Amino acid sequence: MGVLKDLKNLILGMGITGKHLGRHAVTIQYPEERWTMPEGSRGIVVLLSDKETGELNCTSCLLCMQACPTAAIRIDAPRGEDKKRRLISFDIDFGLCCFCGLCEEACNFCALKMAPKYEFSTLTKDELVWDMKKLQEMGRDVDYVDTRKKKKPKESVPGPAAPKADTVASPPANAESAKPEEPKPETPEQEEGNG
Amino acid sequence: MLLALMSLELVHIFRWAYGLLADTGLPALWVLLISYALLGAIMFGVLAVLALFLVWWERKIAGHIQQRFGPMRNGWHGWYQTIADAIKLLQKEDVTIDARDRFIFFWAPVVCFVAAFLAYICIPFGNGLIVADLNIGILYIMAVTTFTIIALLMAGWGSNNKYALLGGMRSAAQVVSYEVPMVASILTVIIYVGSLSMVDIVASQQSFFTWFIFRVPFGPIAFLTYITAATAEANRVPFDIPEAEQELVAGFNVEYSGMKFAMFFLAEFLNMFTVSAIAVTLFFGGWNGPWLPSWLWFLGKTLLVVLLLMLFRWTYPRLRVDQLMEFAWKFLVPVTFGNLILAALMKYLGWYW
Amino acid sequence: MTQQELTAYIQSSFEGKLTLLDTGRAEPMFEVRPDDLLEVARRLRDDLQLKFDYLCNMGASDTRERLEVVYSIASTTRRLRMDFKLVLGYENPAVESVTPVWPAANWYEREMNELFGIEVKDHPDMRPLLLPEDWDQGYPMLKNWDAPDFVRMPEL
Amino acid sequence: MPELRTEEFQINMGPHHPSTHGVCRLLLTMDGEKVVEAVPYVGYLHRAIEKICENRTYHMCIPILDRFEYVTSMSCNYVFSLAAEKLARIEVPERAEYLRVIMLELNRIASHLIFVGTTAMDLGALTPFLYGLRERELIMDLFEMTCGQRLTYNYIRIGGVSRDIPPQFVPKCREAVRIIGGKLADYEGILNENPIWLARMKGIGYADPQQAIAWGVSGPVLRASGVKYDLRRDDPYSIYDKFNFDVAVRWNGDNYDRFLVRIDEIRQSLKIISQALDGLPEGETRAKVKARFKPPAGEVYVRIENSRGEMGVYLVSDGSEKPVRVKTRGGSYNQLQFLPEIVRGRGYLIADLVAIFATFDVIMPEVDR
Repeated sequence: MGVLKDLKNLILGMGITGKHLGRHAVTIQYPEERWTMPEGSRGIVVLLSDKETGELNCTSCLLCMQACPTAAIRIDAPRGEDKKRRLISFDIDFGLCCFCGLCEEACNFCALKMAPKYEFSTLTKDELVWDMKKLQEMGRDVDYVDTRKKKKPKESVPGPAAPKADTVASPPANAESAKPEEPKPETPEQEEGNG
Repeated sequence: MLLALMSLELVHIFRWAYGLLADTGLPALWVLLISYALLGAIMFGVLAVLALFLVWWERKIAGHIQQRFGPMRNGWHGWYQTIADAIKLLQKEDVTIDARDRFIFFWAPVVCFVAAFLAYICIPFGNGLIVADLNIGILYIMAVTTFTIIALLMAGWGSNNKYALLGGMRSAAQVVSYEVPMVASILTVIIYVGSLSMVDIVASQQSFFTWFIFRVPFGPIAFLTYITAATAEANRVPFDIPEAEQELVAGFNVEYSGMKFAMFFLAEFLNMFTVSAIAVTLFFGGWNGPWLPSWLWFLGKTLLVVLLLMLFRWTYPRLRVDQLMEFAWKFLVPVTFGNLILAALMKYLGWYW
Repeated sequence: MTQQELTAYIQSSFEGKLTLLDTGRAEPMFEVRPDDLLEVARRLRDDLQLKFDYLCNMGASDTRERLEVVYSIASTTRRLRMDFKLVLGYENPAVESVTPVWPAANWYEREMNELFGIEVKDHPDMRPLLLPEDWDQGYPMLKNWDAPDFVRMPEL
Repeated sequence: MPELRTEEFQINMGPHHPSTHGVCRLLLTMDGEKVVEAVPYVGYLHRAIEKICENRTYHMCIPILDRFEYVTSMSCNYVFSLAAEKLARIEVPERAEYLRVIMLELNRIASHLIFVGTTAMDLGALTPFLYGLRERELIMDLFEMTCGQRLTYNYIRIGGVSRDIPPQFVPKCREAVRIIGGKLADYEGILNENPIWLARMKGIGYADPQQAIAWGVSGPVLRASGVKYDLRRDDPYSIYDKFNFDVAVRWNGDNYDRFLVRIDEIRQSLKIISQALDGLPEGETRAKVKARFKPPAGEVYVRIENSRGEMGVYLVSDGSEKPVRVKTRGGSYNQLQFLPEIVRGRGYLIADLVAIFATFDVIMPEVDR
C-alpha cells in the first residue's frame, strides 16, 4: 500500500542518481583542456590591421566611441592641419566594457572586432585599460573578412600605398613618435565621461 | 595463493607484538598499560586516516553522481585533497565571538570528537581484531553514540547565535526520537544471538545464509528501520536538519572555524562509519567471508553501506522538523516494535534457522 | 470586446471623469483628475462589463514640463487592457493610494514616493523601499536631480 | 512555579543567505520554529537602471536592459524592442519574428531549468541542480553560437535580431530539444513522486487565486492557482498565434503545483520551438533602422510573458534620440510583495518559508532594478 509505493519511488530515485555514477563527466578541467569559443562570439575587443601593410584599419571616425553604452572606448584623435583626424591614442577600459558588440557593429571600416578570446584577467583594475599597441597586438592573429571598399585604384603593384588617395589613418610609426612627448592626453570632454 | 591470503590475518601480528612486550620483564600492570596506550594510538591513527578517506570518497562519489570529477588537483584524482584541507583548517585562524559561553563553546567539539571515537572500542574489525570484547558490546555503543547530542547542544547553546540554537534544539529532538527505533531494531537481532557481545553476534552469523538480513520476515524490516534511524543518528541528509544549509545557514557549527570546525566535520564522518560498521556487524555477518582476510571483508561491507548512505545524501531532499518527528514516532516506532514481537514469536515457535 | 468598443463604452459610462487622450496606438490612454481617482478606480474594477481586476504597472514619469502618474490595468477575465494617467504639478505633488482597490500598487507607490517625491496619502506602510533608510539627497528620478558624484554620459 | 514566559524573536534571513536568490533580506518574527511574520527588505541590488536608460540612446538601452533580469535577458531585450517598434511602427520581417520566438522559448526553458535546480537545492537535494545546469549548457551553447554571449545576449534589437543564425544552429537546436525532453523524465523520477519531496511541497504555501490577482501576481505562480492567464494567449504579441500550445494550468495553488506548472511549461516551450524550427522562413533578419533611432513622440506600455510572469516596459519618448522614461516591471516584484500575505499567520516553519520562497522563483535584479 502507501509504504511500498513510497519505498519503490525512493529506490527509483536512487537508481537514477546511481546510474549516473557510471557515466562520463561532462565538465572539462580548465587549465589543461580549454573551451574554444565558437566563431563570432563576443570576447575581448581588438583592433585589426591591414593584412598587407600591417597598419591599423581605424580611420578614427569616433563612431564606436559614440555607440558604446558604457563609454569604455576613449579615442584621442585631434584634427590635423590638413583637416584629417590623426589617431594618437585608442584606449578601451575593459573594466567598463559590457561586451555588448555595439562598437563592432558601428564600425564600418572593419577596424574593430570582438575576438573569441576570454582570458585577460588582471590583478589591478587599471591594468584593464588597454592602449592602442596592446589592442593591435592582440588583434594580429584574428582573421577577418575585409569588407572595406577598396579606395586604391586597381593598379597591379601592391607596393607602398599611394599617399594621397590612402585615407587610412596615418601609419602607427607616426603615432609612436607622437606618443612619448605627451602620454595619453585626455581631452577635457572625455575627462568627465569616464565616471 | 589462498594460504598467503589466509596468513594476512592481522591478529597474529598483535599477538606476536604483545608476546614481545610481555617478555621484556616489565611488571604485568605496565605491560597492560603500554599495550592499551599503543592500541589507542593505532586506533586513533587508523580512524583519522579512515575519516580523511571517507571525506575524499564522498566528494568523489558526489562528483561522479553529478557527472563532474570531484577533487582532481592535488595528486592523482586529488587523493591528498582532504589532507590539504585538514592542514589548511589547522592553520586557519580560530575566530571566536566574545559573546560566547566560553567553557561550553570550547569543549563542544572535543566532546563530539571523543564521542565519535569511543564507539570503536568494541567494534570487531576482524577475526580477533577488537580492542576490548565487552560482554555488553552493543549496549555500550548505543550509550556512547548518544554523546553526540550533548556535543551538538553545547555547540548550539555555546555559540550564542539564534541559528545555532535552532540547530542544537533540532538535533536534540531528532537524535533522541530516533534512538528508540534504532535500539528496537537492534533488539530483534539480539533475541536470536542471545548475547550483547559483538563477537558473539558475529559468531552467530558464520555461514552466508545465517546473516540476519536473510532471516526473511523480520531481518530485512529490521535492517531497513535500522538504516533509516541510523541516518538520523549520523545527521545524514534526509534527516540532516541540525545543519541544514538552506535554512539555518550552517546549523550548530555556524560560529566554528578552523580546527574546531574540522573536529565537527571529521566526527560527522566517523559517526557515519560507526553506524555502517554496526549495520554490517548486525546484519551482514561482520567479518565472516570466504578466502579474503577477515578485516578486508569487514572494510568492504562497511564501505558498501557507507556508499548507500552517500546515495541517500545525493538523491533525497530534506524532511521538515515536525515531519521528521512524526515519521519517527508515528511510523518507525510501531513498525520496529511489531517487528520485535514478530521475531520473538518466531523464536518462541522455533521457526528460524 | 475590441479597443474601440472599450473606448466608446468608457466614454459613455464615465462621462466627465475619464477624458480620452489620442496617442494613436492600440491601447486607449485616458486622463483622470487627481481628486476622483479612487472613485474611478473602484468603478473600473467593479463594473461588470470591464472587471479591471489586475494592475499591470503603475509608475510616475517626469516629462520636464509636468509629473505624470500612469496606471496600466488589465482584466484577467475579459481580455481587456487600458491605461489612464494623472497629471500633477512639481510643487508638493500628492496622489491618493489605490491600494484599497488594487493592493498590488503597494510597493509601486512606495517606490514612486521615494524616487519622485510624490506624496501618497493614506498608504498602508510608507517606508523607503529601494533607497537606503538614511537617504537624504533628494529624489533621484526627477530630471533636475543632480548629485556631486553623478556622472552623465559624455555628450557627443 | 511562574508560567513560563515565551516571546517571539526576530531573525534576519538575508541579505546574504544561501536560499535568498540574490540579495534580499527577510526579517522574520519567529515563535520557536514557526514563522509569524516575514517582512521583505529590498533595494540591495538597486542599480537605477531606469535612470541610466534615460540618458542613453535607444540602441544603448538594450545592453543596459540585459542586466535588468539576467536569467532571461532575451525577454528584456525583446520587451524594449517591442515598445520601440510600437512607438515607431516598425514592421519586423517574418524570419526575425520566428528567430525571436525560438530564442525567447529557449531562454524560458533555461530559466525554468535553473528554477528546478535551485528549488531542489533549497530543499536539500543537490543533484538535480547539476543535472539542470547540464541541460542548460546545451541552450547556452546555442546562444553562444548565434549571439556570442552566454548570459547577457543583446541579441534582439529594435527592428529584428542582430545576426542570422549559423547553419549548424537548426540541427543542434533540434537535438537539444530532443535531449531536454528526454531528461525531464530524470527530474520527475528523482523528485516528483519522492515521498520526502511530496511531504515538503504538497499543500504548503496555498495562494488564493483572487488574492493573487489583486496583488498583481502573474506567470506560473498565478497559473498554479487555477487562473488560466497567459499573455501569449490573452494579450497576444509577436507570432504566438501561429503555434498551437496549451497553457500549463494547475488548480490547487500549492508549492507542488507551482513546481509542476513549470515542468509543463518546459514541455510546451519545447513544442513551440520545434514548430517554429519547422516553419522558419527565409528572408533578412532586421528591418531598416537608422543608427540614431528617433521614434516619434508618444508613450506605450508593452508586456510579454516571461518565465517569472508579466514583464512590461512603459516607454515615453519625446522625439529625441534618448527615451524620456523607461519604467520596467518584472514578475518577481509582485511575487515578493505577495509573499508576506501567504506566510502571515499560517504557522509555517522556516523550512516551509524557504520552500515557498524557492517556488516563487523570485530573483532580485528584477525587484530592485
